Amino acid sequence: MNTTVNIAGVTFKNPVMTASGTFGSGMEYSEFVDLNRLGAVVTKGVANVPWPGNPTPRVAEVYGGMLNAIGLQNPGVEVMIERDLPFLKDYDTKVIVNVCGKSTQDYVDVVEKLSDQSGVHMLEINVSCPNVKEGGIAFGQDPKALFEITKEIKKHAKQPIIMKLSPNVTSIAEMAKAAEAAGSDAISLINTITGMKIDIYRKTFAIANKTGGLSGPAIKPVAVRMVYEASHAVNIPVIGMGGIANAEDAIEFMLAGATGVAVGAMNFHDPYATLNVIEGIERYMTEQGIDDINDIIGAVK
Amino acid sequence: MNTTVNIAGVTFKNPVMTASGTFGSGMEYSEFVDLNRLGAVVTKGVANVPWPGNPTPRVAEVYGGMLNAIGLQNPGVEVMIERDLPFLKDYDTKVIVNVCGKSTQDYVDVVEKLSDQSGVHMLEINVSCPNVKEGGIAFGQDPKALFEITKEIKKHAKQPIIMKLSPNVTSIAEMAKAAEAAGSDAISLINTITGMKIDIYRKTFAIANKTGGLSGPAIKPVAVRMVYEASHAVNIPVIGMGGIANAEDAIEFMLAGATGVAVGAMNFHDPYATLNVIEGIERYMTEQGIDDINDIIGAVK
Amino acid sequence: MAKKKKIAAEVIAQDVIAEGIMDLRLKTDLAEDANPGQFIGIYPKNKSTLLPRPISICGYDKNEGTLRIVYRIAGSGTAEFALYRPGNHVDILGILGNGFPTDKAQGKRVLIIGGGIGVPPLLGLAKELKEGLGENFAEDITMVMGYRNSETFLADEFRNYGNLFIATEDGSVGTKGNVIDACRENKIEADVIFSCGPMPMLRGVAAYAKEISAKAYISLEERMACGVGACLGCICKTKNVDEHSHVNNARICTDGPVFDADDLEL
Amino acid sequence: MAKKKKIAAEVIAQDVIAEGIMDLRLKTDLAEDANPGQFIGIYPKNKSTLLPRPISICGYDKNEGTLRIVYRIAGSGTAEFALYRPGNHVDILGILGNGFPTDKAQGKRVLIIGGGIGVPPLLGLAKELKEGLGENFAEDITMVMGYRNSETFLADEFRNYGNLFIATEDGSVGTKGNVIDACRENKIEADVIFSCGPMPMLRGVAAYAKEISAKAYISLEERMACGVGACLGCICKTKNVDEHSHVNNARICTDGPVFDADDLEL
Ligand SMILES: Cc1cc2nc3c(=O)[nH]c(=O)nc-3n(C[C@H](O)[C@H](O)[C@H](O)COP(=O)(O)OP(=O)(O)OC[C@H]3O[C@@H](n4cnc5c(N)ncnc54)[C@H](O)[C@@H]3O)c2cc1C
Ligand SMILES: Cc1cc2nc3c(=O)[nH]c(=O)nc-3n(C[C@H](O)[C@H](O)[C@H](O)COP(=O)(O)OP(=O)(O)OC[C@H]3O[C@@H](n4cnc5c(N)ncnc54)[C@H](O)[C@@H]3O)c2cc1C
Ligand SMILES: Cc1cc2nc3c(=O)[nH]c(=O)nc-3n(C[C@H](O)[C@H](O)[C@H](O)COP(=O)(O)O)c2cc1C
Ligand SMILES: Cc1cc2nc3c(=O)[nH]c(=O)nc-3n(C[C@H](O)[C@H](O)[C@H](O)COP(=O)(O)O)c2cc1C
Ligand code: FES
Ligand code: FES
Repeated sequence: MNTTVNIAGVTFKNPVMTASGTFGSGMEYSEFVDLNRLGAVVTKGVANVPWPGNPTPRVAEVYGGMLNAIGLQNPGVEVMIERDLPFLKDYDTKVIVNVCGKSTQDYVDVVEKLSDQSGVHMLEINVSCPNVKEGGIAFGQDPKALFEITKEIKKHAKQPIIMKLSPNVTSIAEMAKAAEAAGSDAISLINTITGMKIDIYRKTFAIANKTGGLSGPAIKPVAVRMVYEASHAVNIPVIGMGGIANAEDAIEFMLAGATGVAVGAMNFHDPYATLNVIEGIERYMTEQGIDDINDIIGAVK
Repeated sequence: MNTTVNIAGVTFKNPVMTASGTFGSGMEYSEFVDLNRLGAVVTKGVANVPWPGNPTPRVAEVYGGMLNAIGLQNPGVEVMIERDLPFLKDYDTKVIVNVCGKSTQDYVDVVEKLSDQSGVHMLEINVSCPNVKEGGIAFGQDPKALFEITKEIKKHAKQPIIMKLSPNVTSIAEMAKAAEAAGSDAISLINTITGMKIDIYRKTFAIANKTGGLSGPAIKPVAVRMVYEASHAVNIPVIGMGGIANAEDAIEFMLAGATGVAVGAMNFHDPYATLNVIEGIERYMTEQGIDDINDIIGAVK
Repeated sequence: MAKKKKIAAEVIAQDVIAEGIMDLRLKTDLAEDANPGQFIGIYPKNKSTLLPRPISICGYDKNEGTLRIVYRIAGSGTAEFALYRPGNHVDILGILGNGFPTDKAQGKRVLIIGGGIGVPPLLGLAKELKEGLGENFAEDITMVMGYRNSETFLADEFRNYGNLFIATEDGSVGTKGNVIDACRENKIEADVIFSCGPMPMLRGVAAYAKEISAKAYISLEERMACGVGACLGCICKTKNVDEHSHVNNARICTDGPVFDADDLEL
Repeated sequence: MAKKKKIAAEVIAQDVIAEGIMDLRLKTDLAEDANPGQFIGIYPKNKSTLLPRPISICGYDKNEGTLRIVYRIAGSGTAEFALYRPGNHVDILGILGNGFPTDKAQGKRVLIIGGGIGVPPLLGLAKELKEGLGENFAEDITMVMGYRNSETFLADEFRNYGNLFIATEDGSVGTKGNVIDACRENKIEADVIFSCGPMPMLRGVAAYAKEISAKAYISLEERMACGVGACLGCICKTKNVDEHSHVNNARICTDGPVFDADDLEL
């Protein structure tokens, strides 16, 4: 049985990754999950300097999911290089570093600092975080801005890049095409959908930032649709995510066109979720007589 | 205690309505609900001629909600005038007719045919149905197209109009402003979010149309956020909907800025949902010492 | 007709009657209004699943106020139902649908054909046609039930109401093959056919009815949301323009689930 | 330190100990690793709610392998927990958090201050400081617990471990007012304060600690998603740059919930 997939020249032992921001740098969940089993660890978004993030409350539960407005708190790329990457090097898994910034220069700074890190296999560029005021999502909601920043980053990146797309757009196909046209090696989607929760007794927003990003099973149908639309619009590989809780969900994304899949908020519900997805995919392949996982990618048209 | 609200000069005994397409013409649910109790009955979308709609399966259940691609099956406006409006006339409630079409002329035809119907208090213009190929959503995803069609409909409409907005856009505020600028008397939102479900064992789409509109509690945080953004962008009243299941949900929409609220897919879960919402709002007002429901509209800023 | 309601029903008993097939009895006022071929919607308690599951009425006792349903464990909702024990309560919506037109059976040779999980609703029908209090007694009742294998659930009960033929896919009981094979093998004649089962079987039944010049009334399935005719999710194609919809679509949940096969575009 | 786990625990007993306050005992291997001030995440079975509910450990018996938690019915998750009966199973995540630094109490005059639903974790602490097997015995233990009214849950048990003062909002028991009023009224002195309760109370405690020149260790609450330090949802503001985050934020779920009050921006 072959479960390896290839994304932009990088080979993953299986398609299952962690969604950025839901798995720390891998350290926290290594108490639950043998990281060697994962296709890749995708780290929390990192900027050129430490970011303090947003005020609390930063998270709120909603029906079938959660809102978050962490605001990309991160210790900066230097700490990532000194602490997190060495930790991850001991594992036989691929490492994708998620990069955030407020200006094009911010992104370029991080990308350059990571360029000689052999422990970093790919870079995922987060231009779709709805929780920071400047930069972030602005790049991710306009095809022209996305094209420009992708092009600029691509000039400086040594590793293949994955542009991470926002679902908060009219046409995901257009955004996917812009990323591809500018040279992105792959795309990932979806980031969270902007949402809001109001506490009707306290008459306040449940999240200090007012809005937060919606994730979890609630968004899965939107994510599957967008992965389908995006993967039909471009020829670069797609990494799908949004509400994946189990192998059935992951397979749904792959049938829709995803080459890789990531587990996000459901790690919080089930810290073993990534392992369960990997084992469930193998079971499905056996039951369905599928020898090569690549045969199911985009198989439902 | 005052529960009446005023939308574009029309007075509703309470803010609670039915969401178009989830309550038929009111006849079906009148076995469960005394229609006299409702703020308004909003009817299923009606076109100038009968529409056969999409092939089946047209509905699929998903986590915390459902997908539908009915494709706006309807018996045409003549049947509505001869059968449904007389039925509704016997009730002491307001009637809002939801109008659909494939071209601007289609919409205008329906609006004109309804113009001398005294039993129709408002028209809700559905330019946001994701389930019909032509027309429909195209008008609802581009501010310029929305402006043009709103202007044209406004020329012919005798009753106040409500433009119903699609959530499948980058900026809901921009769409709300376009509707207002073109003279819409109110706006309603959200229509369904385009989604997809794949049956991984049968390797087919769960909905014959491939994509369907997502509704139910799963979409509530997105709907609340959009109602908040839209109501802060315009000065016309907003009717909010998307996953309302109970009074708490309805109040959340009102605190976010909605003057009216509509119960959609949750009628299928609880045929008494509209009544429960009405009674729950009254209880909340008593408990919180709120004399006038209008005091909570947009109260969380 | 009584008004439809959503109410809590009490579980009286539940048994496994074949692999993955459950036999559930509910105490509920709705039993009063039940007729063969009608169905109820059952709401799972699992809060991630909000739609009612349509399940046919297999039997009812109007005096005791009980409904009997027989269902296959097919997914998360039915898997949940299978865990219910006597004393548990469950929300149900009903009574839904039109039911079989038992009046068409009066004095006629009736053939009842069921396949797979389409078998259960026909038991209530057979009973009604044989013992019912109306004047709808059939002249005689022949039944053909199709199963996968030797787990021929409900077969013994059918025998109380007439002559039963069985078809099994694996040939372990009765005719090896499908219900139409069994009809042919036994040269079954009839004036009226009532049937429920998967769509390919129903197409076969409609064709067989033509062959033997019988009227066929068939019960259809489709994905449903509301169950009460409001959402237009559950339509089937009709030959003529439908009176309610004004297009060639009828709602299975309210105009059906039982239709005159001649009216349908199968 | 043992690895964190998500495992099923068995409900041994559950009682109502005040209006809306439940006392739940669980059988679980996690008891082995429990320390006062740590907490577990409890997962509701309701599938629309996916996040674990953080609940402090009120007590534990390492020999019997049991955990005790005392919680207020605050919303849908805790309302569900309140229905559990002996023999039911529930998924829990743990052991989470750092716990109280009991070593700071050695040979010291300890003051334990709790308010409302911050009271329960302090019971396990008092017990450990009085009877624990480590060498962390306090010289003496004074306790001040604040309640809304005469429903002074757990008060009798606190009395086993030292001198207990009570403050109630309605004045029905002890000092009328808050815990700081009670501390003042009774002129309580101490070297070390351990506290848990609502944020305004904790601010008062930190100020009182300054007044009496004591060190204060306080347990904080914040909305959590992961509970294990990965999501950065549950931070509090620190005076200095935090070692892990490299900004002035510490994670309550892993770096806390107990902090040296001097390190915090309250
Ligand atoms: C009128 C009617 C009568 C029926 N009578 C019976 C009966 O007597 N016994 C029996 O075992 N089954 C019957 N079915 C099928 C039964 O409704 C499904 O097996 C059941 O809904 C599956 O629910 P689930 O949650 O277990 O499966 P899931 O696959 O988890 O269900 C997901 C969604 O799909 C719907 N769904 C899944 N399968 C079907 C289906 N075959 N038909 C319609 N909706 C489906 C569910 O209602 C739910 O909304 C009937 C269906 C209809 C339309
Ligand atoms: C470290 C820690 C220890 C705690 N120990 C106890 C205890 O021993 N006894 C006790 O009664 N309560 C304790 N709480 C508070 C308890 O977590 C909440 O009352 C509980 O989560 C409410 O869940 P719910 O589903 O009933 O309420 P809902 O309001 O329905 O919960 C919705 C969401 O908000 C979260 N939430 C709601 N209230 C709080 C809160 N006060 N703090 C953190 N998250 C909250 C829930 O976890 C859930 O994710 C503790 C909180 C923390 C952070
Ligand atoms: C708490 C939290 C933090 C997140 N942080 C990041 C981040 O730093 N960078 C990023 O690109 N996406 C971030 N995301 C988005 C996820 O990677 C993912 O795209 C999204 O949550 C949808 O997947 P899910 O539904 O499986 O969670 C975050 C999501 C959550 C819930
Ligand atoms: C089965 C179904 C049919 C619908 N038909 C229409 C329609 O005809 N016209 C329209 O404007 N919206 C239609 N909608 C959208 C709803 O009116 C509503 O905007 C949406 O479902 C969100 O609300 P909810 O989550 O409460 O269902 C339909 C929704 C459903 C579920
Ligand atoms: S299920 Fe809604 S019309 Fe039949
Ligand atoms: S709850 Fe996730 S870091 Fe604390």
